[in-house]
Amino acid sequence: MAHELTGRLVDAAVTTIRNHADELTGLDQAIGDGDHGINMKRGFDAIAEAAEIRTLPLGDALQKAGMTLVMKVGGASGPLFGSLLMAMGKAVVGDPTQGEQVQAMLTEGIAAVKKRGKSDVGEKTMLDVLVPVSEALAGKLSRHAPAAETMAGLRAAADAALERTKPMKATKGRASFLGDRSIGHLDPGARSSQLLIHAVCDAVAESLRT
Amino acid sequence: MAHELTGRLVDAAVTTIRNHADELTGLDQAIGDGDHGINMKRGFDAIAEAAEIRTLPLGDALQKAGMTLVMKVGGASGPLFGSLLMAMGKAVVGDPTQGEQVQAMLTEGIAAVKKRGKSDVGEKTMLDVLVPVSEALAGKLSRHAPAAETMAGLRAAADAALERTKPMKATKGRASFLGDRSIGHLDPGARSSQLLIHAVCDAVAESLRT
Amino acid sequence: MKKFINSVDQVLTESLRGFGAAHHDIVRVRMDPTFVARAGAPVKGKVALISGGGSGHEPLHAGFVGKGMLDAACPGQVFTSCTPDQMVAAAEAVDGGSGVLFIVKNYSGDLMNFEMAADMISGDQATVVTNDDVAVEDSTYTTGRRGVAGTVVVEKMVGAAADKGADLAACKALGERVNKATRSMGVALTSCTVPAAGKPTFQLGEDEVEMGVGIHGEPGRKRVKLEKADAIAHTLMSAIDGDLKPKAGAPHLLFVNGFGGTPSMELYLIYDAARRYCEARNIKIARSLVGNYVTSLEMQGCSLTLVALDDELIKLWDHPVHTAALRWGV
Amino acid sequence: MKKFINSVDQVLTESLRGFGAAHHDIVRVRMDPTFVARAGAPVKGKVALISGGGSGHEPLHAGFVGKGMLDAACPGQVFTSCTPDQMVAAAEAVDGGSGVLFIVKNYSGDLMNFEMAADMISGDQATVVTNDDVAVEDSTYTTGRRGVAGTVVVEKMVGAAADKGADLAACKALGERVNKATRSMGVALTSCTVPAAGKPTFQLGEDEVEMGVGIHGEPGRKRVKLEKADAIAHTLMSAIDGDLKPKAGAPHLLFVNGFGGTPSMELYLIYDAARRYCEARNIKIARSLVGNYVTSLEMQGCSLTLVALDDELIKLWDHPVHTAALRWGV
Ligand SMILES: Nc1ncnc2c1ncn2[C@@H]1O[C@H](COP(=O)(O)OP(=O)(O)O)[C@@H](O)[C@H]1O
Ligand SMILES: Nc1ncnc2c1ncn2[C@@H]1O[C@H](COP(=O)(O)OP(=O)(O)O)[C@@H](O)[C@H]1O
Ligand SMILES: [Mg+2]
Ligand SMILES: [Mg+2]
Ligand SMILES: [Mg+2]
Ligand SMILES: [Mg+2]
Repeated sequence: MAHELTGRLVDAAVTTIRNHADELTGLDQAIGDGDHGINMKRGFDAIAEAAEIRTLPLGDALQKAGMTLVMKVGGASGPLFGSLLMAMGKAVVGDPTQGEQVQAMLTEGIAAVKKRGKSDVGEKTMLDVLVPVSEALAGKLSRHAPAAETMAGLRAAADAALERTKPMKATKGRASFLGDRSIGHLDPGARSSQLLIHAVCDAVAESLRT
Repeated sequence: MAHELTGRLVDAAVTTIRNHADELTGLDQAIGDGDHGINMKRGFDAIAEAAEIRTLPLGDALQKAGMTLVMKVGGASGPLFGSLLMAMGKAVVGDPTQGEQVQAMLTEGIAAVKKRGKSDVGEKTMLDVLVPVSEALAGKLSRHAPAAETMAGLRAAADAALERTKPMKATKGRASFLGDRSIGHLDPGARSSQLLIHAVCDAVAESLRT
Repeated sequence: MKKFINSVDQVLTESLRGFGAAHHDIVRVRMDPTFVARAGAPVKGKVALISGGGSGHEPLHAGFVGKGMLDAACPGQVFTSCTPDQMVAAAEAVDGGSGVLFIVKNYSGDLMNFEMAADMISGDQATVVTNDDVAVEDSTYTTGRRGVAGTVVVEKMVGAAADKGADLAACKALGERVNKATRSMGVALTSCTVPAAGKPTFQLGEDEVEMGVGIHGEPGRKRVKLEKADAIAHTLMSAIDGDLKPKAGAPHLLFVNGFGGTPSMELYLIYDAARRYCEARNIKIARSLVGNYVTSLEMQGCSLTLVALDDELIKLWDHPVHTAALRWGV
Repeated sequence: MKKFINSVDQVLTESLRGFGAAHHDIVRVRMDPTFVARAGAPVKGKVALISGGGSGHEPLHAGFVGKGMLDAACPGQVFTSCTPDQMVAAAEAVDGGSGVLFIVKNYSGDLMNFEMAADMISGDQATVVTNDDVAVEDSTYTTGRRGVAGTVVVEKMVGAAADKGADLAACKALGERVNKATRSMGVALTSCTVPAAGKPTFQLGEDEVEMGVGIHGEPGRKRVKLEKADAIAHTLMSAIDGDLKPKAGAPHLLFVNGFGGTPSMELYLIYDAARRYCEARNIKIARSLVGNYVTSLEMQGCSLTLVALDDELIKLWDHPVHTAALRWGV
């Protein structure tokens, strides 16, 4: 059951990154160096190619996928998304479909990103999606919301958080070189994070239905 | 009287080249290297600046103007138009306003161009205007045509000769590198020659009226 | 997109293979993980210098591998920092027993990948981070300034010192000293096109330039109208000058760097303009470098770099160097 | 037109002034008449080598003035042959008593101006005309083939021979021999813009290339669709190959020349493609050169040059050279 979920999650993540690669690159052309979609696609293509990943338990799969990103992507997104997935994978101790477990994984993942990136919320990066989503998850869990509602809530939280990166001024990453000129654009890494949250929520929702 | 004519001729030649420099460059962009107008303008600007030229007898003025072109223009047109004018200037022995004298000057000038360019009529160059004009002059002289008619005839001959360069295939100069692709374009040096013939004819006609 | 390519996936591999074959007397190209090592490396007892980062800036860095400069370069994908495995493999291949100095341009991605590599390497190592681009405000709260053309100067100076036998700590200290003495700023007339993206990174009007552009086609300080070369040189030099605060009469290196698409004729013209700026302000130009050294693919534009020299740095600059792209004294 | 210029009339003067200042250790720039002479010229007893022609092909020719190559270069206006007074002045300045060899690219204008200069010079002199461009049909009834990138190879080889003491006749004979052993052909992805003209010399569609283009943006053999790099290299190499008829297994020089606007990454990629072409046909590549050497302002494109070598030519190629743009062995 967990392995089947791994396959679903891999497929969902790979598909959404492939489908949105050009858009992500376009966002990065505006305030970065125009490679974010190319980078993410190269990384998730490599994850798709590493066929054994989908056969592994989720914790191992995440670690392996994270290492694949680190070794194939480069740039800022390689170490950051790589560290995120590796830390999430390492944090798996129990049933990774349990809400509390997911919460712990996300917390560890975010901590790893902050450490690697020397960054925090409010700097117009992927953290500005990941952290609000994690907080939304905590809220849902504390209210024992049903899974379907939780998934919808996380999606909505990701969408809102992404939008909030637009008026932000970047202080980390390549967009920070722009100073005030970074204002008014979505952050590419925030967009890819939101896409991945959607993909995960959809895959989980799908799993619940079947 | 002769010196006054010198001034008129210089002004007429300089003016027409300046006015048509862009057009000449455009013609050279099509089948050459896009500098003919720039070259001719640089040369005739230098002639205009060398103020003493307009004060000299026509023979000396032509030689000096020719040498100015050689030293300022470069490219193919520098040596060719320079040699043309120098040889014409050297050929002056009598009254340079007499038809036979002009005929002799033109003959020498054309010979100098042929020698310098190792070229002859039919190769899609300035010679394809100069030679027909010289022949037209010979015709008018043999029929003792009045000066005004002669001028009109030379203009017409130059126009017709220029048009005939269009279907020619270049075998000399930079356009020859194009082979068959040179067909269908006016030769830039033929156009500048025709412009100069017009200018000279107009200046002479003007002189006759005043 | 008009480029000489077979497929966007293969650009880097084929280009590096060509580079390796054309300069087999100087370098060896290794693939998977990909790096370019000096022929004959490791050099026993010498500190090994490694640099790396996104491709598209050629000749940086592979063109500076060779005697008197780098021992290895790790080319990432176009405009994308290389990955840790490349750096680890390069370090293993060229470490001559006296440690490895990484020279890294100040970009989040580059730093993070080099940090991850550093975690995986057991031998002695140190890092110098270059950040010479005055187009960007320096601040400890942000990523700070970008590393651009001045990186070549750091690589040259430290390469010479390592060649003369300086140890790892001395090389690191020197690299930091040279970086502190170096300021750059660039301007773009046109955009570049990342092969995999297939379209220009940015759009400029027929009369616009991007002042303070980055070497990845990142936007700079502002978009302004195209001015005369003297005015452009003045804008760049006064930003550099104001930040470096050069000592009157002291020797400097003036470096005009082409971004890849600007002809040599214009680079020397800008050099002439920048030099006149310096002469008018008693900034003495003791050494010069003009050419395409840190490029942004086919971008038209250039950067100016000014380096405050002293006797030691002049000697290091003049020290023999034999690489694909920089060569003298050997 | 987007260029770093102050005024179209001053481009050449300012650029040369910058070149002279940046390379004061190698050259001296003289104005009115304008020429670039090797620092320390004349070299007593050595045959003096002079080349010249239109500007816009930098580093050709001024970038090749220096030890082991040219003694002087005469830069004309952009794409316009220099004038006789420049050549006369240069010859007077660098003739070391053993005569002057003019290296001239085969264009009507260049030939005529050099002929006029020759008429004005009293000392010993000879001329080598280069015509390596196979894009143009060779015929005694026409101007014949153009001299393009191969001119650098002639200048390098003859420069080495003169440096080693060859006399004027030997230098001329060698120049003609190298020219005969050399074939080139180019392709343009974009046009160049002559500063004084202000607009591109030609227009190409987004998917078109000019196959066989000249180094002044002259049209070539034909306009074709942009193909993969391998196919382009194949077209160029097979035209060269078919004309040069290289001896299987004999050593060759493969030279990829950028036209000014093409990034180094693509030039090495084309080198890789051309090299694979050669290897498949047992054309042995003994020496290589890749870079912007004979440019057409900012044109994107490149030319390939193949030179049949022998032991003597390899020695001459490897002979030390110290110029602004080509440097090794010293
Ligand atoms: N220090 C950082 N901390 C968190 N996220 C960062 C940091 N630096 C960059 N990012 C994220 O990475 C994204 C850019 O990734 P990408 O374009 O692939 O790498 P690069 O900037 O090296 O070209 C940014 O949009 C941002 O979300
Ligand atoms: N060998 C030649 N004989 C006669 N005229 C020639 C010859 N070569 C070139 N021309 C003329 O010169 C013109 C080109 O002049 P220009 O563009 O100024 O020089 P370049 O060809 O050196 O750029 C041609 O249009 C042609 O009329
Ligand atoms: Mg990016
Ligand atoms: Mg022309
Ligand atoms: Mg990047
Ligand atoms: Mg010309």
